[in-house]
Amino acid sequence: MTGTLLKIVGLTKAYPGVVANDDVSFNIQEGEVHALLGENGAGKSTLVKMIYGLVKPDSGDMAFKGTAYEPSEPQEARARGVAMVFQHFSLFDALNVAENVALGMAEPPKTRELAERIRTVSEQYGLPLDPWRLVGDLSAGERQRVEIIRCLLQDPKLLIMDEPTSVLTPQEVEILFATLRKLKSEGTSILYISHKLEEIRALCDEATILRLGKKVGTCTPREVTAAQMAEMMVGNELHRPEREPTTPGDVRLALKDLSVASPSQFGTSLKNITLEVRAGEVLGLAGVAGNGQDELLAALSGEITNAPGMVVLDGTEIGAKGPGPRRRMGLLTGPEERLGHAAAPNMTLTENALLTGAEREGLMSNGFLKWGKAKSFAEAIIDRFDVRTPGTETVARALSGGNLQKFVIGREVMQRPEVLVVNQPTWGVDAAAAATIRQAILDLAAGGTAVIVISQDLDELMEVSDNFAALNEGRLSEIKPAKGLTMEEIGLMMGGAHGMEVAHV
Amino acid sequence: QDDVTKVGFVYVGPINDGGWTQHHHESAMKMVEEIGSDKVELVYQENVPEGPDAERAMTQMALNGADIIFSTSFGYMDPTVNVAAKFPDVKFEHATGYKTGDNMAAYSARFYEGRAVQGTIAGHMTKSNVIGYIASVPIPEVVRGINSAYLHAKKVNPDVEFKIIWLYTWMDPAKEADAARTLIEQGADVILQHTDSTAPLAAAQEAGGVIGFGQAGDMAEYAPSPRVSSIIDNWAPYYIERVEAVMDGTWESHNVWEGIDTGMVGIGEITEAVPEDVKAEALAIKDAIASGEYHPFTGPIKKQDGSVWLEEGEVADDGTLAGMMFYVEGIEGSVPQ
Amino acid sequence: MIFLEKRPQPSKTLSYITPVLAVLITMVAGGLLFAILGKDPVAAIRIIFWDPLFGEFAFYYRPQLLVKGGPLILIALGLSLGFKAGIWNIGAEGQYIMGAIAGAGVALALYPLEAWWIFPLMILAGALGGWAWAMIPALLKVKFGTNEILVSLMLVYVAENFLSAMAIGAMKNPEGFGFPGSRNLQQYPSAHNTEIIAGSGMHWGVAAAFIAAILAYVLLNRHLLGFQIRLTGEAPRAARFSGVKPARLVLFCMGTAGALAGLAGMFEVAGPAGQITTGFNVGYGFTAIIVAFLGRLHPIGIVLAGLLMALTYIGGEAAQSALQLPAAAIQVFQGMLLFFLLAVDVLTNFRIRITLGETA
Amino acid sequence: MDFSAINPALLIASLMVAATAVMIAAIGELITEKAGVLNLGVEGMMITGAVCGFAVAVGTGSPFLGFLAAAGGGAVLSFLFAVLTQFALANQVASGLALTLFGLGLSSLIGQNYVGIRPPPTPRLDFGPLSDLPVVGPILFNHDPMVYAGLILVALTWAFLKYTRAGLILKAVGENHDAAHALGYKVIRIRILAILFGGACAGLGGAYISLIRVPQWTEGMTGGVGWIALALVVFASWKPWRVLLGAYLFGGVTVLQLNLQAAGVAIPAEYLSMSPYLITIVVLVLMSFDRSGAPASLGRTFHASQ
Ligand SMILES: Nc1ncnc2c1ncn2[C@@H]1O[C@H](COP(=O)(O)OP(=O)(O)OP(=O)(O)O)[C@@H](O)[C@H]1O
Ligand SMILES: Nc1ncnc2c1ncn2[C@@H]1O[C@H](COP(=O)(O)OP(=O)(O)OP(=O)(O)O)[C@@H](O)[C@H]1O
Ligand SMILES: [Mg+2]
Ligand SMILES: [Mg+2]
Repeated sequence: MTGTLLKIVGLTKAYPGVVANDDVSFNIQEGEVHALLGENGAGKSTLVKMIYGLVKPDSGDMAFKGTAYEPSEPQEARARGVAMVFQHFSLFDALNVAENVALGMAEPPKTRELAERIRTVSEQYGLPLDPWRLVGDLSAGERQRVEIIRCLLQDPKLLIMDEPTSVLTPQEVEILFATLRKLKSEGTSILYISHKLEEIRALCDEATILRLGKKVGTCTPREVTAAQMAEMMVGNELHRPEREPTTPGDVRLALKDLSVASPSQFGTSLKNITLEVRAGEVLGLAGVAGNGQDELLAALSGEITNAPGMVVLDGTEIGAKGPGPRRRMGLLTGPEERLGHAAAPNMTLTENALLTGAEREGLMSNGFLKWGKAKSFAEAIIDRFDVRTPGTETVARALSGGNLQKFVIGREVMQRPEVLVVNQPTWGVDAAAAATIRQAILDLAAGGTAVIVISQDLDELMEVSDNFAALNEGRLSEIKPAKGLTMEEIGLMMGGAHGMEVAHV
Repeated sequence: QDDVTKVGFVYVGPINDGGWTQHHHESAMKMVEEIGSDKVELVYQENVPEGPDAERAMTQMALNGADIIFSTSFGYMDPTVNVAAKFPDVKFEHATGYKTGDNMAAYSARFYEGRAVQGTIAGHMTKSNVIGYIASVPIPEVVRGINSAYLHAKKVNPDVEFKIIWLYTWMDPAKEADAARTLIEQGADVILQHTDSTAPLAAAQEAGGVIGFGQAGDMAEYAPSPRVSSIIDNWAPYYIERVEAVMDGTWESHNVWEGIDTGMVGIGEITEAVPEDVKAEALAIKDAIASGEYHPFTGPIKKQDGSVWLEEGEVADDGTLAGMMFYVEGIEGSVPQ
Repeated sequence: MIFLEKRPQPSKTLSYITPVLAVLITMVAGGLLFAILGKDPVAAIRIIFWDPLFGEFAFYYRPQLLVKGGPLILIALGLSLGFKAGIWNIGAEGQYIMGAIAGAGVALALYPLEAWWIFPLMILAGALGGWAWAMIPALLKVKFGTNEILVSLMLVYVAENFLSAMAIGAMKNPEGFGFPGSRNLQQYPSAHNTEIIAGSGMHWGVAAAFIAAILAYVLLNRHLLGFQIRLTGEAPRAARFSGVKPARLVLFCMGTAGALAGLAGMFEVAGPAGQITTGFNVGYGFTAIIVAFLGRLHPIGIVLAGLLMALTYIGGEAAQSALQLPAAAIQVFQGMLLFFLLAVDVLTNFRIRITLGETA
Repeated sequence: MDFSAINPALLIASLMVAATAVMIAAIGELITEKAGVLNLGVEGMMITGAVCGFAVAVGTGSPFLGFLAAAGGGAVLSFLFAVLTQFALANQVASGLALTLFGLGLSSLIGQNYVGIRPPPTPRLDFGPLSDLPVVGPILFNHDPMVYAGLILVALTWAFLKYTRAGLILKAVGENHDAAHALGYKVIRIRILAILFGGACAGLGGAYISLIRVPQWTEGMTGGVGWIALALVVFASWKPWRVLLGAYLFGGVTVLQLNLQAAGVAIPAEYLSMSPYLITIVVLVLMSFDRSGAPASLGRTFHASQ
């Protein structure tokens, strides 16, 4: 370590009702991999956006290589040698890889030349990419390569990565780490955000921990345990959901050779998925984002209908039925996207309760709505799942992500489903809330419901599943009992390294 | 009780449309000028849609004390009837219709007389023997105009052929321009128009070697060529006469149809682009019509299907003319209906 | 620096205030416009907004507000359902025409038969005519994903041409001396849409508008279908998840809008207008779009907005003949109203923040 | 019936004229939509351009200045739309409709004193003897400058979108405004520029009608051409050359129906004159399968929190 690359002093940024960053100070050394830790909403993304010039701090100073650093726009940050891979990809589906890369550069070379450089650099770092392919056609892992290559082509001094591994298989994570280590050896500093503490221990030299916008501590990840770090983040001890062993009952839901074309241009079609879930069983489905999870949920919820015989619920063929009838029969689902899919952002919680509960909860008669009952139902969900909100007449988008997630999962759980399918039930939810949700899922299974949990969080899946499988490019791997699976095996089920190779270090 | 006579005008278009409405408005203003603005007050409303809105416009004028109201479009006929029934003390004058009442008169012009003059000039002037006719809305007045022009063109030039485009509008410069160009491309070198804008004249000028006529107004800015003459609506004498009749209490309902004789239909100056002999012939027809010695629809005339309409020397009666919805023999195509 | 900050929750109060605010701003801006045109702005605003309601001849104008507002309200109610669900039928003018043609067609076919059932049959035909015309863009959208905005609008031009064809052709009054235009239904008792109370302006179409407003209110506030409409507009994906069938909703919203527009046309042709003429349609179908937005797509709001818009027409005409204000000025005035409404609408969902001094 | 009277070369030449206004307006809208903005106010901007261009051309005697003013007028009107949708975050569909209603009113107000006046003529480009060549003469070498300007505009737009960095950024903004924002592009600013360009083109298209095609001013003289321009963009799948094709198709139908009528074809005129709209609908249906060029953010409101 030769010196301080970025010095951050007293950065503060307030949003209405929340101080996202409160007087945060720390330094990043040259050639250091620096971790930024914190719960959801702790202010990590806000902080790095300020470094990247996307958000203006209310107060505070930064110095880059000893000189004042006040980027007013990303171009300026890039010019100083700061590059960033975003938490939510900043890619353009309808443009090709080269065009996407060019858009992230100040003065891109001629397209042909750029394509050549993309090819060489991507191979050099073990992240091969075809510059002429449309980004929309790429897998999630490949899309991230585009983001990384875009950064690498600028020879960054500081590379910011906001939760890069949530979309990668374990094997891909290994390759990414090799790449990052190579970069580090070349003197590049890396600011690394992740919730996966073991990864942080494996990769990072230093860590800064945020809680509710404030810096609450630092540590050297190699020297502490993951549990210790977690406690620093949360501020108290975590409770793990418990489950009582159950014996699986009859088959409730069976998919037979389910094949479905994706409704969206750049989606993934499902190919010959066959599975069974029994009463009381939790089936965990892993997979990197974009491998058909959304399509599978839609095919089960009835948003996409399927050919006869492909979906069988309690012995009844339901392929042609839409969401309403399926719900009536006890097949309930919880999509990944809270705002806009599971809930309508500008509608009240009462109305959102009605969104799926109208029929099973008897919130209407002859098509006429019973607002009073709907309101009581919403109140019941709020009580049982500890949803923090001023009341049932609050609009969904006014709730924090975790609280809304509790509400929408609670809404399905409270309807006593026969079969429940949830996608990313704890995505973006803090640890305590996640525990509540997982516990509810387990309780439901204990009561005889068949549950499918689709998630990218392997720890979560290992915690709740009886059986385990992975989605990979729309296909389902073999289903195996969850107990005793190794990370290695899981990684292979998820499709291994998707054609990447370890960087030629 | 008040010494000023209030005269209302209801217009279908904007007062500066350069055509139908503008000429009514100009005539109205000439009427005010003639009688004196201390004695008459003019109120008007432009762009009044035909239908209930017209009824409201007239009611409003009547409520506000109008003594006589002129409604200047055919489509105002039934609304005028309705309002006239509600205000028996107010006089109503409806242009170009056929319904009248105790306090509602009808007036119209024999534009087909002007078409006879136009047809004569057109027949002589065409070299390609193709005459383009831009027709507006298929009503008897327009059909009369086509027939009259055709008969007189044919009379002086047996080889003429009429190409007719119906536009279903009284004024839409864009459509008129397109229609004129199409006719010219198909060989017409004389364009007759029954629509109100100057767009066809502009198209004629651009094409070169094509002549046309002013419609409703003089359109003198295109003289001497392509605009070689015009039919002018001149309502002023009528308006003066009728308003004065209201003032001295002699107003009575009637249904009149005036032409070149009273000056309601005027023939604009025939320019030097027209050879002297043609001009003389045209003027002779005009004078003959004005004096009553010649009627443009004088037999023998056959209908398009070859049946006899008027025997040798027979003159069309006003009743038939009022409902004329057929072409005379020799015109191709059919009247849209 | 001024910037917008999203409110955590849309402000209900402001959603009621903004239309009023828009009207006030429009009055000021309109006054300015009138002043530029050399007219007395105060007098103009008074003549437009005050005199028709409280002036000397209010006894005549008040019923006229209903006559003019009725069709606007009826059409706007139908449109608002679609607009709420993100379905953009802007061809109500064509549906209005087709409803009128269908309704009048029934009457003209039966003339001179007198029977009580003729008028009800015309109502049915009018609704059906508008509905069928709206089904064209609806079905094309459902089957092929064709853009309903453009198709419904193109169909306005087609309907206008068809109207001409009818007025000078099939429906022409055989006793009309060859002039375009049908028989006058006002003189055909069984087909005449009369005033329910003479002199009140309250003809059956106005009654239908008020009934439709009540039904729309119940639909939107109390019925699952209304909930689904709102849901689809707010979050189409959530709607599909909830079990809404988008295709059915498109057909329902477009169909209802078409039927109501058709009804408006039928009541107009059988009542105030009396006959099919080439110029029968006067733009109600387009003005209703302003009315729908001005009423915030809320049934009661639309009733008020329809009456307000009728006021600007009637007052505008009065201002034309009293001040010789050009007709176009009133059109600009109405356009401004919609503009300002859309502009101040931002306040419902956003707060304006003004930060002083330099931000870091 | 006399089809021999229809001269194909003249027909093609005049369809090129009939297509020019709608083509220029559609190219402007294409750029606007490529940036992710749906501006339904084309008709309003065209008519405003038509009157501004006319007034200035009459006032100065220069058609060139008239066209300049038309572009300016269209752009100024479109700026209102930009304010509504980009700053006040209003719904784009509603704002576009408002723009059309407002533009129609405003133009007739401005145009009051210009009815019936003759604008200064716009000379045709002089190609000397080339203009007299049979067939190719009238088609290629006998037009006013705006016909050629329209063709050049199509070519430039195509090249802009395909080869330039600015074009790439424009497409990026229309494709994913959040990502473009994250990369530091000024989404709002780029969109406003695109809206202004769309307005200017619509204004030019309108002035083409009032200064060359008719040439005259009357209220509402664009008569729905703006809506056809919007349909053309969809028809063209947001590809410039296809806009040209679509415009020629539409122009062809318009001109052909008049020719058929003059030639005495037995189809009633009112059905002939609805044909351009019917054909537009048919084409829209046929093209609704190809949304390949549709910008993914089209019509969506962008708001970056600070
Ligand atoms: N544009 C914004 N407007 C208002 N509030 C915001 C905005 N961006 C972030 N916030 C709020 O600021 C806080 C910090 O958010 P931030 O995205 O930085 O958290 P994070 O630590 O990155 O969380 P995660 O792990 O979920 O990515 C949160 O409460 C969030 O709701
Ligand atoms: N969308 C809704 N969500 C929750 N409750 C509702 C809803 N609509 C109506 N209610 C309940 O029904 C009661 C009466 O309904 P009403 O339609 O009068 O409500 P409102 O808010 O006044 O409607 P509007 O704003 O449409 O006039 C309200 O007090 C409310 O509790
Ligand atoms: Mg974050
Ligand atoms: Mg209420």
